Amino acid sequence: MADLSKDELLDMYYDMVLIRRFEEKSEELYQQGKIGGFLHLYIGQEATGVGAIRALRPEDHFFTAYRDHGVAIARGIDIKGLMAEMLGKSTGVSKGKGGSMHLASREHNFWGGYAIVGGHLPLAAGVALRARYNNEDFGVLCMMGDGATNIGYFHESLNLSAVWDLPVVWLVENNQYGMGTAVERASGVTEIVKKAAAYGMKEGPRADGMDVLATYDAVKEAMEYARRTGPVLMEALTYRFVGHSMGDPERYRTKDEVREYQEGDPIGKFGASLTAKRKAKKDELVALDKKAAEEVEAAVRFAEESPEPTYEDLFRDIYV
Amino acid sequence: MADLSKDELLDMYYDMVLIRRFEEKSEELYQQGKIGGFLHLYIGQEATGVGAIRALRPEDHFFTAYRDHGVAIARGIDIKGLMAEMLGKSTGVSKGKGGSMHLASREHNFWGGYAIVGGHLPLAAGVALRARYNNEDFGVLCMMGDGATNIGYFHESLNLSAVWDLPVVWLVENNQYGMGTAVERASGVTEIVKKAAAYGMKEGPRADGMDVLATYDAVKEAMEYARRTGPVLMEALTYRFVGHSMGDPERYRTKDEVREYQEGDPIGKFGASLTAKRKAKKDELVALDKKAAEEVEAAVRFAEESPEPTYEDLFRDIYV
Amino acid sequence: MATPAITTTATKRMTIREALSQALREELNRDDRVFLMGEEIGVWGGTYAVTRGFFDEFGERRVRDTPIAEMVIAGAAAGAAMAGLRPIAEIMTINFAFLALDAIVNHAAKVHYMFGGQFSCPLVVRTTTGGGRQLGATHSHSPEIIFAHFPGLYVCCPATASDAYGLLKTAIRNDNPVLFVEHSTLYQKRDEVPADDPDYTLPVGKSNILREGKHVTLVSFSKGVHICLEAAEKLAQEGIEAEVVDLRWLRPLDTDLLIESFKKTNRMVVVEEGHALFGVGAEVAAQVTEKAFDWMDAPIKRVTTIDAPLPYAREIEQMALPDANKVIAAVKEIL
Amino acid sequence: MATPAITTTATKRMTIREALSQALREELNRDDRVFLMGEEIGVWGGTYAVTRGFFDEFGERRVRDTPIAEMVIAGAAAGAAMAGLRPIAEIMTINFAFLALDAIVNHAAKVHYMFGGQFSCPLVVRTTTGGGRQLGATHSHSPEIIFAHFPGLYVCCPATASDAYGLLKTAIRNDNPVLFVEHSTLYQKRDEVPADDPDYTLPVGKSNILREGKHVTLVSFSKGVHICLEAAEKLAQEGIEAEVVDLRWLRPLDTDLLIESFKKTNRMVVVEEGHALFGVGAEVAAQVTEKAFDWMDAPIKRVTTIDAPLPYAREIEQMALPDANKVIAAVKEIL
Ligand SMILES: Cc1ncc(C[n+]2csc(CCOP(=O)(O)OP(=O)(O)O)c2C)c(N)n1
Ligand SMILES: Cc1ncc(C[n+]2csc(CCOP(=O)(O)OP(=O)(O)O)c2C)c(N)n1
Ligand SMILES: [Mg+2]
Ligand SMILES: [Mg+2]
Repeated sequence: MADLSKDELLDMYYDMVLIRRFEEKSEELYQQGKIGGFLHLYIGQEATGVGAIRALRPEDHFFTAYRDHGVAIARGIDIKGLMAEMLGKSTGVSKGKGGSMHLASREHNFWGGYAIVGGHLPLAAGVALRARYNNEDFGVLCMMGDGATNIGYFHESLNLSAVWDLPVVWLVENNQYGMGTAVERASGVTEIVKKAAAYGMKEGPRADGMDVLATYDAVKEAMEYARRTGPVLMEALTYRFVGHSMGDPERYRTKDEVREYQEGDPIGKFGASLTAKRKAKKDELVALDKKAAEEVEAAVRFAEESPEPTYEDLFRDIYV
Repeated sequence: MADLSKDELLDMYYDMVLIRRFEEKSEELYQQGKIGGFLHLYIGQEATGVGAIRALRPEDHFFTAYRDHGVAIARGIDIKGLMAEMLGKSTGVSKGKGGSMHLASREHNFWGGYAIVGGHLPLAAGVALRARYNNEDFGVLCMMGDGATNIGYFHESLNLSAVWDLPVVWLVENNQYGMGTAVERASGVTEIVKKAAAYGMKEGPRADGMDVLATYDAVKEAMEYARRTGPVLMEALTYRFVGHSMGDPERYRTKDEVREYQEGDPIGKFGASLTAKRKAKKDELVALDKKAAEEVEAAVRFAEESPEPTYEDLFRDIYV
Repeated sequence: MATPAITTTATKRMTIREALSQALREELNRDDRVFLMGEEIGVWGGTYAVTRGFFDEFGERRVRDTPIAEMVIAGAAAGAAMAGLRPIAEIMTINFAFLALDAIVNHAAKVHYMFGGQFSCPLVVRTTTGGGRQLGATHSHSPEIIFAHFPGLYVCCPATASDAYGLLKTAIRNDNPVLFVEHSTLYQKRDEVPADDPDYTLPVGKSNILREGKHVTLVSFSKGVHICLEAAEKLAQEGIEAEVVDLRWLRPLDTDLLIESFKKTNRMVVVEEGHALFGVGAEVAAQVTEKAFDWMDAPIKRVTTIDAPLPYAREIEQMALPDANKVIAAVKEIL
Repeated sequence: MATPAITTTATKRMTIREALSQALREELNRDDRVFLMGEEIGVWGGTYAVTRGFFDEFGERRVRDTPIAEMVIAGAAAGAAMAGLRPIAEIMTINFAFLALDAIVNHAAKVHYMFGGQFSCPLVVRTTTGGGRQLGATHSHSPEIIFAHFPGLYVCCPATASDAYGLLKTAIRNDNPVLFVEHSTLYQKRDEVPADDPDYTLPVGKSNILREGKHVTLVSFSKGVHICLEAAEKLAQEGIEAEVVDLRWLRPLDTDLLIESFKKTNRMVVVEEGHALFGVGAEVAAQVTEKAFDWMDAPIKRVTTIDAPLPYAREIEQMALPDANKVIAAVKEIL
């Protein structure tokens, strides 16, 4: 099982469960009107986020889009600050100004959550440029959805990264739909890694994004290549079990299709393989499950009890 | 020699010579201050424009960038109206409002001359959409420079054309530089046709853009494919013998490099092959040369004698 | 009242969403050249459900889902318009139209002029604007002025269902490019829409008086109009009669009615959801000072979104936006 | 006079181009985090020759030619700035910055706020503006206001060589994103530039009085300042003394000096090369009416580019632009 210790494996399992509980709770809080705006859940995609993030070193940098709770948790950001952010509290990681789509934590080299499709790709290239400029040994993992690969930002950013040999892994979380548009209805090529050819860029693998260890291995290798040599375009093939965001009528896919994927639930699968390979006992996993639920409850309490930002905060941090 | 009659071949030769004379004259008029703005000459690239345009049917449509005089001439637009446009006269094809970068002629399905790099690509896709929408049998030839293939517009337009099977030939006039930036300094891939892979699009040939008949054949085949099936990305490998625009310091290439290409002058080469293959006698070609010079002189006279647009014209044609 | 009297025609009470759907449906049925393209307008049914059911009704030839690619959505629609079709491109929100600024302003709005009138571009770009939905800094802009600044384009911002209906038809039938800006929090607003005239249109660039009054003129467009109407209602209870002018269009910007009104009231508050700097209030104030200087009894006041990005947190976001109380306060400052 | 008195330091007469080059060179030498990226700034030497020789002098690490890709030029520079470098991105002309609007306004200008102050973005985007060079409708915009509308960004528009020098240094050393807008027809303008203080900077958001006068206040920025100075010169011959205020920055927009001036002159003309609608003149007029209403003897006049795209033909293009005669005519209308 990759190069991971038992503790690390259990950590990863825990992260996946924690994400799942966090997301379920978020949905509930959204329905109660406590979370506002758009809410994009990570349910179903946990293996991708946890596997990918785990492949990073602390000094590596990370960017993603608005579907950012899962990866923020995987990066080890305290879920208290995350939940507070979702509730728009001043104790939130972004002081309540960013919300669900704009989670970030500077100390974790976690540059956020960005809600303009493709808008974070140039930023990621820019951070990666620092590594080359200062001859520093870090890489940047930049995640995006399949839908984001059709926008101009994608083209310009990948090309620049190729021309300048920037240490970026461009990881496409291919969950098969951009909102309600299936990949083949939006992209001339459905194997998204083929787009690497347009940049003379290394074509990375199409990892099984429902398998946390497969994703881990693939991203780790890609990051090593990126740090040393230059950019890689890779995919993680995954699926979201829930709507694009709250209130998605889901006319674009059948219940059967969703059910089929749910049967390959990445958490269940990983848990089963951990017990099968004797890396964990069943009750260890059950205990982790319980712990995750408790941690989420505590985070919600923290968030609910936290103060809201004030009128004065509106005018803070506009300029340095 | 392709499927062309002697008359057609001589026509093409004439067009190439006419372009050369037109451009030389334009340079002169620019230095006299009679032409203003930016002036991008087509000298060296004549074979590409003439070969490509000749491959179109009258009902096909055409778009290009600001380096547009040569193709406008090849499309059969009267050079009087073109020269008048360059001089900013109200008899110009665009009534003096467009200038050298914005030549167009609706009756020739020649949609212009566009000066924002890549900006015309979506427009070309839109015109091509009409063919599919109305089930009409025409194609669109959209030319652009090598430098334009790195901008977001390129990506979004090519992808949409692929997803919608639009009848467009995307023809990259690869003259090896975008202003002073060599292809390999600006693009992750130097064989630009490789970018087709990102769209699952037909990868067309890299035609010899210094050979008018090779270009003609290649574009003709591509257009047939496009009309019938869908978009093609192809290149014409060419070279501009002069600066990017007036006042180019040309620090980015050596005089030797330019000289070497000039030795393969497309007009001289085509003329020689016409005589060698007994399609034309030397003095026929000399006569055409003389005729072209006279036509250009007449156009300049027409332009110089034409009235300028007036203050009132400033407010015309802002809205329909 | 400057509105064409719609009392002579039968009307039906409907929401702005319904009015827009109906206008689109009728125009699609009327003219085969009309088609829709944009993100999630087809299978999904439109993110604001304006085109719900259209995909089944009109098919994928007329209702075209696109990739996430705003530059080519606007640009290809412009090209199709130049070629004689009548595209209605949807940019999901005006925030994403930043990416289409060049296609809209430098291409759609310029081709007619730049080529000496040879081409026209009968394009409609529909989009939604507005803050107040906890979407954060990048998703809450009301930047209509950055489009309306440029000649060659029309910018229309309806505030009511009947206007949405008539103005959308106007936009579709007009031969110029029109940016048609709907407000994302108004779709459920209801009023009486002409029900028996599928050719009902409204003139380009004509503002409208929605409420008469003699003490102060309130000027706005889009959602701001409803804020003004609410403020006027409350002011009336204190005996202050506010006239409410709906600009309807930011380009052409019709200041005739509001100046006429100002000459009567001598006082004005302009309300907008954009930021103040270089906003609609600024332009209106400048025109009024220039054209009705002698009628000015007090400076013209502006009520706008504060000069800060919009935050996520609910309460403070609301504080950042214009509302009726702020309008009332501004009125009282100049009365 | 509000300018820091530069008479105490040694000065050298140089062009705006030279002043900008010198500021860039000094900042590159001072701070290794500073670097340049953009189209044709390296091997070519800069399309306006501001960076001529830099590629040889500083090498390709510090002077980075880019593909033609404005979205990523601005966006990657913003990312590098967030990561602690001090990039100066060049967008060849502000027309092409339409393509970078989202990167600049939605990203560079918002990251600090949106993430609660965790990141900063010390980015300078240099670009050129202005018409009058027969480049046609798409290449002749002066659309500074569409950037300056948005909080989170600074917009600086120098008019003189000494300002270009000091303000560019200010912009580079400031920790916020700055759009630094040079005028493409002013590069050869000369004046006295501080020559012995490599730390010479000017304050953010402070306007400047360039000529004193008591009859009318002329307000402008960038090239308009020179139009105003020319007009003032001619007016002086007729005994009309015009005060000339250079805004220098459109955001923050400093109206203190001009309002002070207005309280003295009671008359004002605002001059800009952009279109009038939602322009700088509108904003200035609105602020003056609001803050100095009691000092208004006449409406504030605006001299702008006409409300049409700019054409290619030389003569009519010139007619479309503001000039000293138009300013003089406007002054006479309100005197
Ligand atoms: C530029 C832009 N256009 C449109 C949107 C609206 N939008 C938000 S998410 C989304 C779909 C993105 O799909 P994908 O990239 O596959 O990511 P996923 O949601 O599947 O994770 C769209 C169209 C946006 N936020 N930004
Ligand atoms: C969006 C945009 N960015 C930059 C420019 C400035 N510019 C004009 S031509 C040019 C080079 C284009 O090179 P290429 O596409 O290879 O065409 P070529 O001139 O070689 O025919 C550049 C950078 C522009 N016009 N538009
Ligand atoms: Mg997706
Ligand atoms: Mg080229």
